[in-house]
Amino acid sequence: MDFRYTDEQRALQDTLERFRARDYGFEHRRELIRSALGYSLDAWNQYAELGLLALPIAEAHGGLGGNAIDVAIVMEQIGKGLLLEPYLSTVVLGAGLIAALGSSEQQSSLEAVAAGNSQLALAHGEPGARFDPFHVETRATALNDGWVISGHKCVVLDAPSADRFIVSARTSGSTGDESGISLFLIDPDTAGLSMRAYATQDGRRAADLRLHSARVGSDALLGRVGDAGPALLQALDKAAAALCSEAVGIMSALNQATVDYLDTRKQFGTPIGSFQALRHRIADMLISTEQARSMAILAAYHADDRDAAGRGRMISAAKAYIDQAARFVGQQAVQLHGGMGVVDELVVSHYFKRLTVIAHCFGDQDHHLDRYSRSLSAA
Amino acid sequence: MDFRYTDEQRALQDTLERFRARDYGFEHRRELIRSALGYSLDAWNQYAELGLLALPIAEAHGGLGGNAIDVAIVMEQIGKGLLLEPYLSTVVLGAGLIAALGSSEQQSSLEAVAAGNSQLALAHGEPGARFDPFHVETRATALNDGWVISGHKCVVLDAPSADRFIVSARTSGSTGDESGISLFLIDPDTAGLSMRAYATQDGRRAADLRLHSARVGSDALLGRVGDAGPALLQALDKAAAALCSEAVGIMSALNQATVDYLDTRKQFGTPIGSFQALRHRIADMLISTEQARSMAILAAYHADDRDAAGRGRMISAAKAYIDQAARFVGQQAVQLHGGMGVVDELVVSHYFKRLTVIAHCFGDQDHHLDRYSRSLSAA
Amino acid sequence: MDLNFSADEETFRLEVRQFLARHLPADIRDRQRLGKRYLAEDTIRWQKILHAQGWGAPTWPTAFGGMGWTPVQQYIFDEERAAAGAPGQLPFSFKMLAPVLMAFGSPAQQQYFLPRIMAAEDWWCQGYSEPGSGSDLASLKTTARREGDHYVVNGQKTWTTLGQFANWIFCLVRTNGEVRAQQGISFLLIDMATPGITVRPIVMLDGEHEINEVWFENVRVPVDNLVGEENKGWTYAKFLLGHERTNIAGIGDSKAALRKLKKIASQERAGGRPLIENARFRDRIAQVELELMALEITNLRALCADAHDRASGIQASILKVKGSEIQQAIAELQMQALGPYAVPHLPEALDAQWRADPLMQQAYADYAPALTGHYLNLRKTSIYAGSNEIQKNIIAQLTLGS
Amino acid sequence: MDLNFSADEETFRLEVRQFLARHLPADIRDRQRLGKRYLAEDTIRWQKILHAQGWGAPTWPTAFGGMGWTPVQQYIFDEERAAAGAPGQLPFSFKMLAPVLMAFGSPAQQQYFLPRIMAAEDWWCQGYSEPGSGSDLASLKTTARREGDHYVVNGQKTWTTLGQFANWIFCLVRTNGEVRAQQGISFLLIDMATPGITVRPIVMLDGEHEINEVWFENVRVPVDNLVGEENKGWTYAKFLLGHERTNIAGIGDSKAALRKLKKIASQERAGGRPLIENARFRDRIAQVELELMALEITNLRALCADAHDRASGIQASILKVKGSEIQQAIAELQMQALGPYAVPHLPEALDAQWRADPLMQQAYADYAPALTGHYLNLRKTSIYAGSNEIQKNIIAQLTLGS
Repeated sequence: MDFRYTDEQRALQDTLERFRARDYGFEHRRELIRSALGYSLDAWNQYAELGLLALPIAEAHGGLGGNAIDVAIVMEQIGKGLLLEPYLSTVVLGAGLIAALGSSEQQSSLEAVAAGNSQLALAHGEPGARFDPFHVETRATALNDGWVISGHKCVVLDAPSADRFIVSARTSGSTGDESGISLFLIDPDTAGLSMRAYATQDGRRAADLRLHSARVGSDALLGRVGDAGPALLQALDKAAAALCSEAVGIMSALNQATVDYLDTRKQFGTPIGSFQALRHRIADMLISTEQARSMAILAAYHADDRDAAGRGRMISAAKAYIDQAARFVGQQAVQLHGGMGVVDELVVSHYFKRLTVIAHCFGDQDHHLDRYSRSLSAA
Repeated sequence: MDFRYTDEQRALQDTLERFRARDYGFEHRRELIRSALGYSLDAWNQYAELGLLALPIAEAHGGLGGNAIDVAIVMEQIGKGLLLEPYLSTVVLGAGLIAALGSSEQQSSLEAVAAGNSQLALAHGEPGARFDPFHVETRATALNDGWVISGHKCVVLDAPSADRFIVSARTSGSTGDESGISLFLIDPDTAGLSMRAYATQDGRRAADLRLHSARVGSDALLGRVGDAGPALLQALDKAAAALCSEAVGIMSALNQATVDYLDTRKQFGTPIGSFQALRHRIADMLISTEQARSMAILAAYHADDRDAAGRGRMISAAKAYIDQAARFVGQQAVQLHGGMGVVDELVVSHYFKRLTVIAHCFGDQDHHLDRYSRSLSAA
Repeated sequence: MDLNFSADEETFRLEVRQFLARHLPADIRDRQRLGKRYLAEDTIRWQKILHAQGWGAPTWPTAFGGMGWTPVQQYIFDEERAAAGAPGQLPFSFKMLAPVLMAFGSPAQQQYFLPRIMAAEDWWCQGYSEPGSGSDLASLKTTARREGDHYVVNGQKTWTTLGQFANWIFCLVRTNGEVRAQQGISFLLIDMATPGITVRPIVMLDGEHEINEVWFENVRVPVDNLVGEENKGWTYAKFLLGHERTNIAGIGDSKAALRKLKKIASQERAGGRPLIENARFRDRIAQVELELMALEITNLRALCADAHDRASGIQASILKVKGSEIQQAIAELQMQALGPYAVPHLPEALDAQWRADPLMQQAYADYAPALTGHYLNLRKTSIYAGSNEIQKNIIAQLTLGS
Repeated sequence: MDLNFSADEETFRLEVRQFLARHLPADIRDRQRLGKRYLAEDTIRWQKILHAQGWGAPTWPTAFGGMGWTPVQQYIFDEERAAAGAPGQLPFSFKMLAPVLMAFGSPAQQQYFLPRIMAAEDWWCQGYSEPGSGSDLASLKTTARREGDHYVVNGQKTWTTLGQFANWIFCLVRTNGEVRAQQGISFLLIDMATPGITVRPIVMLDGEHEINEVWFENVRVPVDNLVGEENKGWTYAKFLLGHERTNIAGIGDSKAALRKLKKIASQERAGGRPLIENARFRDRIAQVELELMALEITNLRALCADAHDRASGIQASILKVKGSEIQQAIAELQMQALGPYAVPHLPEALDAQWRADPLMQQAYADYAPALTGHYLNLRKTSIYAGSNEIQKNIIAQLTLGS
């Protein structure tokens, strides 16, 4: 039993804290949000130089062989700094799936990811799927020496800037089956693929994709036909775990911002931080955040587990708990800031919006509570 | 739209308030709890004199023809005074069912109820039934000119002092069916009927009953064979509505007691009622109680409705809401009293225990939330 | 006790409903229903229609052109208004300024301003809060210095809702800095066209422009625009705040929002079935519906109580706290019902003329674009009009003393 | 980072588990499991067994006869203890008095009293709170007047848990009334057999006798029984309260209680099926299980942090607040699982020798009689040992300052 970070992990954390403070101020971030790309290519290149993009990729594939704890450290800092770059999409999901399933040729493309030269997006969710990981209605049919794919993929995070999509499609079975799902690496300019890009509520970018008989070659298939379910599920679990750490980073930053505000803001001649009802609210926020931090640790620790049932229990426990805690902390941070909590010009509303989006990505509270709760009567 | 009580209703309320203050002090109540009977026969006779026992009985049957609003007024005072007499069992449930279903001969027995000379208990619940009103496994079989009844009735409120039980039994159909349930008026000394009496957590009395081929005559049947379901359901709804009013009476009394305590009790040299966190707690308790009061009004207003679906929606809405509110108010009243909240010698813990028992009678929060919630997708 | 509306009240409801069905323009109704971006024009058009009907000021006494409706009739009107999807009337004009003018304004002020409000000729905004003076309003710093028959106003107001559309602003200003904070405040009416006034937008967390800062630099206001007496403004301010809280529960709007939530939950799908059949989500709807049922009765109890009971601050504070919590809870469930589609932010979809994108059309319902922003926006309801913490202070004060 | 216990820790766990399986008397285990009425004899018997094993004081330093177990080992021991159904050790003796004696007691006091605690020869109770001095402990009024080589003690203590079984009491007494409240307090050890001491039961809301009032009337206490220096008692008191909060989270007990809850929910039936298959009830279990999972990690993080971090008051306060809330929530669900059978009150069923009533036997499970009383009783956990409000004051104080 040991909760300490390694020396390397502490160094990683320190580096990212310095990076945030130096290169990612709030005003700079606002400009990035307004830019066409929506994030900083400079920052992305720095991620590459710092080794963040190679971090969880196995050493055999040119990565640093880091684990989910390392990713959690990065994600917590991404949360604190509200960093906009597509780290989760490219590194955790995209590279993670290629590393898990790819042929050696496909794996070799991970070097470009590590170098900052390739960005990926997972096109998996579908209308009506809500958060069911196996609700895939998009169809891929073998034709000659390739595949024809048709379907609708919704809210594909970071799609507008990706140079390759990983698209899930059903090659057999029915909607909801774990088996029969295949993954395909697809170029954005593939004929038959159209994209509707948009911003997200937290100022990032996403898109809906339509595939109308989009044709891809046989080399687009990632892994064996119909076998992607388990790897996909683990990738989604890893993404949920990563969001847990990001949320905890945000929650601690929000607590700090709120404490600072209560110390500064005066009403009736005294700092509002002297009012006991608000003091107890802060105490409740800190308690929630400490508990959420424990759950994020648990999620990160189990995200690399291969056993889907045990892993899923822990990931869902954490995401359900943290979505709830983040909702409380986010709403209360806004409330305690009063009018200043609901305006665009302070960072507090941006943290709040990011928490709101996190709660709707890779399974919301109800989805994960359901998954966890079902495991109780099965046990 | 008019929320005013009639002059008669106001007089009823005033009378009961005086009665509580004069004749039902806390120490007197403690003695009653310790007595063999568990309540006051004197008080019961006063109920009769005041007309409380005849109140909701139709004038045609010698009653006063009052409605559920009148009963609500009585129940609120019963709550405030923690009165121990079997009003709900005898008047609301027992007399209500006889009035709804009884033959003219059976109806004539209501005069004894109104005079304070007869006390009734509804023996309906069964092990495993939880709060399903139609989960009746007790069987009644016609034999010669009467019935043979076997089964187990659990937590029959006020059974030890009742001179007649109203026992539900299945004469046809299967467990859970609304149809096929019959009611029987049974003497406690009927052969084959045995009783295990006990106290309840709030210091009242109840019992489990076993019927082993208990034989009763044909005149024991209340209403038509197999047809008691709807009247039983309404009686249970009326009981739930009555408990809502009782709970609201308790909650307002608890709020008053807590406000008084906070005004008196000093720590660190000031009344603890000056601490803002506790002040906001009181505000939350008052808000919950006002909302609960609105729901109790709604429940009382609809308790006499014959339409089961509409009535059930309102009753379940109220009981689900009030159980939740009562839990909050009860727990917080104890908490704010500190150590004095968890001892037997102050009334606060007795109010709290009564609220705890109310939450487990005639459907708990989950039962009623489920009933209400199902009506949403049916709508 | 009778929880049914009387026959007269039901007749009245029918009359209101028929009027709304006949006169509410379809384009206004649809924008309301879909949560499109706020259009000042909708409010003005609708007010003119009401005025033409003779219903320009349902909440005012007859002496000032109101209809003398009972509180219950006003409640019914608002419920039907919300159900039909008509805009509410401008609270700053009708619920805040007007009662102050009626009680404390000069006959000239009453005769000039009140009819113009009813006819939608003037649009009033509120100059109360300042940076640093929110809940502690009496600490305000904007000054009005008397110079002949004018006041010269300098300072800054903030949180001025819809100020970008207003041609008049009512302001609390400090006319005496020598006395206790509450005693040196006056209540001024200021034409927004006066030189020296600058309105600057404040962008809200949903990215929309709804509130403003208003700057005053040597703004000359005729002394005729003083309401009541100089330095008595705090009395009028408190009177206004009392009126601000009438109908604060927003039952009609919340009932409409709850119906919309159920519609959304019937349309969105989970596990191949309508979301409303998911017991966990349905329970969440049920919980907020119970709160709303209770609050509706609490509100009606307050309306039906005699005037003395109704004035009790506790009831108004309960309505404010619970009303805002319910609004927020419904908006949150509406957003959650969207699942992943809560994430897109399409501000262009809030424009009246926007039509759903062909690519997303089938999946992304017409109600979807507005919901997350609406959730974010409504965080304000537990903050404004006396934050819920202030309301609980009031309840405790009235119950426990100080 | 490694969330697995080390091989050594797992070996240790196995050793503890085997010891418990071999040495915990079945009758004690069954009484614990069924929540029977508290038997002092169980605590004493079990302490003697632990002592015989050499495990009489797992939490003490080796210098005083402890085993030098790491915090994680102590945690494992307590978890296995709770899982097996063994009684906890008396907190008043082991967690409160003993650390004070070790830090501030004279060698004679240490050598006399500590071994007697381990051997279950003495039973200590606590004389801290007084009527009127709860959270504001320093306002205590019980006096100790020096007369030669004795103190003469007069006053009243209250909330003295299990005082009816104790032969010794440690007391905070006022030895100087002239100085600031905190500066005139001393820490005395008092033999309960001394003339002038009266113990009166306080009946709790569950009808049980667990706490007491202790009255002192001219009780003569040898000055040798003063701990540390006269008038320095407040320092020792605060030191003690810090130790009271170690292992305050009660993870082991809550994990055992949660397992019991699941067992109950599997046995009780709803709609003809096990209650645990009812999604709404199962969700409630899931929610509290998540809280407990989180708190277990929070607790282990605190145990594994270095001594400086561990001393942080925030962590101890979090463990107290959440630990008590979880205990209460589990007890409430256990009660709710009973449905209508939460209502009967059968105090006789709490006696060790009680056997289920034949009439109710099949329906009324052996675990049922204790559950509602247990729920009622546990309301105390958010009140005692520094109420949860006090804990939040502490958290805010350490975060926001005063």
